[in-house]
Amino acid sequence: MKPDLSVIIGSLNLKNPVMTASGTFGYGLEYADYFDPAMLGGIITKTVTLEPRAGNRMPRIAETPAGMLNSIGLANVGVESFLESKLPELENLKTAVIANIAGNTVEEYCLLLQKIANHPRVDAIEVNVSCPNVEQGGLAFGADASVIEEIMHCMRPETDKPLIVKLTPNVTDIQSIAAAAESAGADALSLINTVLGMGVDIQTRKPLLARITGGLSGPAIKPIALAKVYQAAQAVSIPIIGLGGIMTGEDAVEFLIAGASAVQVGTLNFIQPDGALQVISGIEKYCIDHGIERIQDLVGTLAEA
Amino acid sequence: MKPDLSVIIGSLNLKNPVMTASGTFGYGLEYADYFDPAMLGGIITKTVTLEPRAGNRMPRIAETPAGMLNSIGLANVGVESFLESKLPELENLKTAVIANIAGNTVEEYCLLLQKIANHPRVDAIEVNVSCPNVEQGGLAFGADASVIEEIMHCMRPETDKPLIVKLTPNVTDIQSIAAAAESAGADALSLINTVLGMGVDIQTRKPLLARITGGLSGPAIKPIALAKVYQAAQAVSIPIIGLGGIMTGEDAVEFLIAGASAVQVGTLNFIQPDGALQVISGIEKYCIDHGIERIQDLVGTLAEA
Amino acid sequence: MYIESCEILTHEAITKTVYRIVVSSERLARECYPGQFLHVKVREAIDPLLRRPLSVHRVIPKKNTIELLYRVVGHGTRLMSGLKSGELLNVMGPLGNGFDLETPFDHAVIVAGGMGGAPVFFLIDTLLDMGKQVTLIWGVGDGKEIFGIETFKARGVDVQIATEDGTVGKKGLVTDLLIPFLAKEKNNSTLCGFVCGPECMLSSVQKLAGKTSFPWQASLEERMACGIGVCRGCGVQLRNADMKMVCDDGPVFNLKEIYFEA
Amino acid sequence: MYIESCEILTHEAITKTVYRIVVSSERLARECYPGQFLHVKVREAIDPLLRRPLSVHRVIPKKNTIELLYRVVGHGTRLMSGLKSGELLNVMGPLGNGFDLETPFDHAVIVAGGMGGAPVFFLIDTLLDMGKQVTLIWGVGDGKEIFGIETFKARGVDVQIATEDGTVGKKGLVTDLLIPFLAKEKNNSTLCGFVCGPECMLSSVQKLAGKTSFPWQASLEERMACGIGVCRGCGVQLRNADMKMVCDDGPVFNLKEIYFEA
Ligand SMILES: Cc1cc2nc3c(=O)[nH]c(=O)nc-3n(C[C@H](O)[C@H](O)[C@H](O)COP(=O)(O)OP(=O)(O)OC[C@H]3O[C@@H](n4cnc5c(N)ncnc54)[C@H](O)[C@@H]3O)c2cc1C
Ligand SMILES: Cc1cc2nc3c(=O)[nH]c(=O)nc-3n(C[C@H](O)[C@H](O)[C@H](O)COP(=O)(O)OP(=O)(O)OC[C@H]3O[C@@H](n4cnc5c(N)ncnc54)[C@H](O)[C@@H]3O)c2cc1C
Ligand SMILES: Cc1cc2nc3c(=O)[nH]c(=O)nc-3n(C[C@H](O)[C@H](O)[C@H](O)COP(=O)(O)O)c2cc1C
Ligand SMILES: Cc1cc2nc3c(=O)[nH]c(=O)nc-3n(C[C@H](O)[C@H](O)[C@H](O)COP(=O)(O)O)c2cc1C
Ligand code: FES
Ligand code: FES
Repeated sequence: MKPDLSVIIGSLNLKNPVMTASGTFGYGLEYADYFDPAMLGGIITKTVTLEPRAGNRMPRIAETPAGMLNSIGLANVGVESFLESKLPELENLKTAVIANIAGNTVEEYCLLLQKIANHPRVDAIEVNVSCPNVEQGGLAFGADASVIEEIMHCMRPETDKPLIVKLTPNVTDIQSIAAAAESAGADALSLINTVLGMGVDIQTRKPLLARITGGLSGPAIKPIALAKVYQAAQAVSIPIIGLGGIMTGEDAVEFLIAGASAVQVGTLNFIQPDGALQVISGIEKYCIDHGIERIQDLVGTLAEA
Repeated sequence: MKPDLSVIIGSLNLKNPVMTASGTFGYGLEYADYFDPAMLGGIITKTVTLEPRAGNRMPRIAETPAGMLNSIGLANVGVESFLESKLPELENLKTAVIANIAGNTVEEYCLLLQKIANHPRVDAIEVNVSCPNVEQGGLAFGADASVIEEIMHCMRPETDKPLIVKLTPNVTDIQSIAAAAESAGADALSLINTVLGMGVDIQTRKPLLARITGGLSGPAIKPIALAKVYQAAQAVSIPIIGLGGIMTGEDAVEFLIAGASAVQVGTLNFIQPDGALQVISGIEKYCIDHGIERIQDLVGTLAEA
Repeated sequence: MYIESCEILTHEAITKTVYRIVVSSERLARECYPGQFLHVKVREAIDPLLRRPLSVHRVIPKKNTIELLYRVVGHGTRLMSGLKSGELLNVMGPLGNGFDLETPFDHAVIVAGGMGGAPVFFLIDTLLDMGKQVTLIWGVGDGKEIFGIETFKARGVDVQIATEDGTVGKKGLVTDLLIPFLAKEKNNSTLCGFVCGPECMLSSVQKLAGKTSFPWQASLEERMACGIGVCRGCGVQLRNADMKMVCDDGPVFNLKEIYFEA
Repeated sequence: MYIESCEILTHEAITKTVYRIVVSSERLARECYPGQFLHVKVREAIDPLLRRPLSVHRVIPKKNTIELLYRVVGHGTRLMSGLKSGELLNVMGPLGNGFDLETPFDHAVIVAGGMGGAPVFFLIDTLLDMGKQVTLIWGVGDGKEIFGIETFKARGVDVQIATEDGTVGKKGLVTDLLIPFLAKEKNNSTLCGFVCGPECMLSSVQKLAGKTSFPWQASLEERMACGIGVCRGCGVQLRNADMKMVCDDGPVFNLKEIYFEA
């Protein structure tokens, strides 16, 4: 018997719990040569900003032990071009499309939301308050519960679509920030964005990234992500979308057990373009092997050691 | 020509910049079958507390991608037995011995310091305000600049020996905490202690660690440690001792360039008992290959990208 | 206590998941004693990061060879199973305190479950060389994992097999064989018990052992980092509330003193 | 644009640090064109995590083989050099936009430095098949890295070699050969320039190319994650302030449009 993999995030119905993470799957169709993106639970598009951005100076990616650093700096086509050329291409795609936005100021978040929220192809909005690679906003916003509240208070009245707040792990107390986002009206949380990291080229003594520090992603951060997801799940009752280092269905199941209702895969896409599908089938196999009929029965079922 | 590897940390002279990290090298002689510990720059003994501690429930270690989790919980012989049976064994050891202490309260830190500071075999004290695996103190202390100040204000008048404050990476703003430790009288900082992490056994749905979360160490955290060392080095002028994921001399050189005056190796000891020696010879080789005469000339020399 | 890169002489699958690897080391062949283990780096890489503890399965002193017997259960053992003869295996060891064979006894009853069979071969070889009488009660899930017992029988060992699938020996668990054995022998003070296997088996044997008047030695397993008592990761709780390290104080302990949660 | 696990047919060291690996793939042999690259997973493991971009060095369509030529420079290529024939190599590709050979020209001048020689072989094979005249100016540090040029000469290629150690050809840099060549040819509008090599070489050639009246195509290198334009990691700055992705918009660009910092 096939397990029921469907998931509900606020008013959003996902056919399965696996989405592709913002910044690692383009605007939705870039990987269409490798597999049909309609098979995903959902797609989270690259963060868009009010204006197009070229991003930071090169080099802006580097490899680390079981991980990678990036300081892309939200390179994106800008919200207008997103609305005009990117979203229409997804019109007939049979999966959820979640638009990810980031502003330099609280007002910009609001403006962005107003521009995209009514677009019929936007099924939900992920609010990126956690990019470590920009001068304004970004991580500094995400580390401050009161800024998150401000942003949410300004956005919440503008839309009934699910607002998912994407949190940074680079904070002392994830629980108070998660709770603040919930009480300010978030429908769900996604965590984690990348972990602040750095590398040095010892031959040239230059930092591996021109911007010196950047965001660490990939398997190396999985234990950190799991801890944050677990902690946040203890602090809020809205659904949590877990991500950080997921490479296999088994990894995804760890997040579900720790308290995530759904997951995202990021860096994996770069290494194995159809990796997200393998994550879905790995979850499915786990459910079959363990007699789990509905994936939701797995969520937050961490046993006592 | 042999490069000069010696390092000065406050009033402490180290023959080379490589020390073994607290909790990963016992009380100093456990690895003596594998190599002569006198070859190290220094030894940092396992954290001692006022009373002996058995530590947390099993399982309390687990492997993760390129890392390991531990929730040992400061299992140690207690300060009395440390003074009576452990330190005397090190009497003739020709390297620096740095005693690492942790208290449940500010007062306990003071008491511990009073007990050990005058012991002739204690060359410096590392103050562990960053253990993620204890109910009281630990990480919560290390995340709070004012608690660190309190501890330092109480300890500083008691000794002239170098006080090294060991910081946790699990904070929003390492710079303000580093600066607080400096202004409260720390002679040096060591960072990082482990990163909070977690894992799940998906067969049993139990957490990999009985205590659920624990501390992540090993190569996975190297980029995080480098970023914290770099950031702290921008905020203080006292020496920084860098650690986190160092496996080779090259890794150590990254920390030196990023701003550390010396380094510690932790998890590596478990995998390669004489790994610390290889780190020393790797640093030496780098210096020779790059014409660096004094290791101190390398510290904080990060170039522009 | 050294690190050594030993040449792999042969490496063969016993069943689909159980492998035997034979490495060459004059030093290890000389120094190892039964119940000790080697701490194995399955490859030079940061993943898997930690070493894997594996019991010394057998030592052939004349050939200067050491054998390990292991089951593929996860990432590390899966990679290990891909090693080829001629390659090097990096090991630390011998580590731990093995079985105490100085203690006075004439007859050893050895209870082994699953991969607990691994250290037992070295133990039996040694006991036979010492002229002891040996009873082996060995239980496995899959009868294919039973091997090498004809040689033991030929050397006079009383071999009793239990398999869960019933393909070899009695269908059932080791305790199904141990209970009748102890019914006769429980007050025989010339006996010494040895037990190696999963925790649930050790715990059932402990209950039975509690009613015997002879001593029992048990070999334990716990996740390990350092393997030499430094990291304090591999604790075992004793009934007197003491905590010991499996790697360093063990892996062999007095069965009756161990505290099992279940 | 697919992923494929290709069998390694041969794998040999050309010099101490340069290797040639020949893999079998009917699809790649059919689809690749000069200047494209494959994105290689050097082993199934989380370390190294990312794929490694390597140019298609040569295609032998009759044999359905693809060759890669690479230098061991770090962790990934070091591990790659340990692969044995018979093993599989997991590659994504062909990726990127290769050289534009549709553009009208009769005579190709190809400037290659170091491992920039890798894609040049496939380029020359193709140009010769198209009946074009070819001049190859190839510079390396160590003369041992020069190979295969006799075949090109036999097929009519004008081969000019510069080595820093002076063991083969002229002692010096490619520019030492390019300058005299351009002195004669810089206004020859039947020419097209191709250049592959390290950034410093591209930048020097750009200065010389600026004074020529014919077009130049340059193949660039930048660290890559996705290899297909998604991660936005591999940007190249153009003089008009645009940013392009090496993997997706390139790796071949109009040399004159590239902005070099130095
Ligand atoms: C003293 C001792 C002797 C042993 N002797 C043998 C033997 O002779 N043959 C044999 O097949 N197995 C033996 N084991 C168990 C063996 O160590 C594990 O099966 C092995 O470590 C699993 O590694 P993995 O990477 O395949 O599994 P994974 O589950 O991927 O390993 C993850 C982590 O858990 C640890 N781990 C997993 N299972 C165990 C276990 N049962 N005991 C200790 N650590 C574990 C691993 O070492 C690793 O650190 C022994 C264990 C100990 C402590
Ligand atoms: C389009 C393209 C084609 C290439 N073709 C060839 C070729 O045919 N032969 C050849 O020898 N080399 C080629 N290179 C360079 C080759 O990709 C690197 O030498 C290789 O990735 C180094 O990997 P490493 O793990 O050994 O080095 P490490 O330094 O350990 O690698 C660390 C990280 O940096 C990246 N990196 C390091 N050097 C380079 C580089 N020069 N360019 C891009 N990324 C780099 C790696 O991919 C990896 O992500 C090409 C690069 C590109 C972009
Ligand atoms: C190259 C790259 C670009 C990213 N860009 C974005 C982005 O634009 N917006 C965002 O919210 N997160 C971005 N992220 C973060 C990922 O969405 C994800 O949170 C993080 O990579 C952790 O997941 P992973 O380990 O599965 O990659 C980016 C990550 C990478 C590696
Ligand atoms: C098993 C284990 C025990 C540790 N015990 C202590 C401790 O008692 N006191 C302390 O200050 N740090 C302790 N640490 C942290 C290390 O000293 C070090 O900060 C951390 O492991 C990061 O370095 P690494 O990646 O080189 O291991 C422990 C780490 C491990 C893995
Ligand atoms: S494994 Fe480290 S104490 Fe036993
Ligand atoms: S490598 Fe990802 S955009 Fe080029």
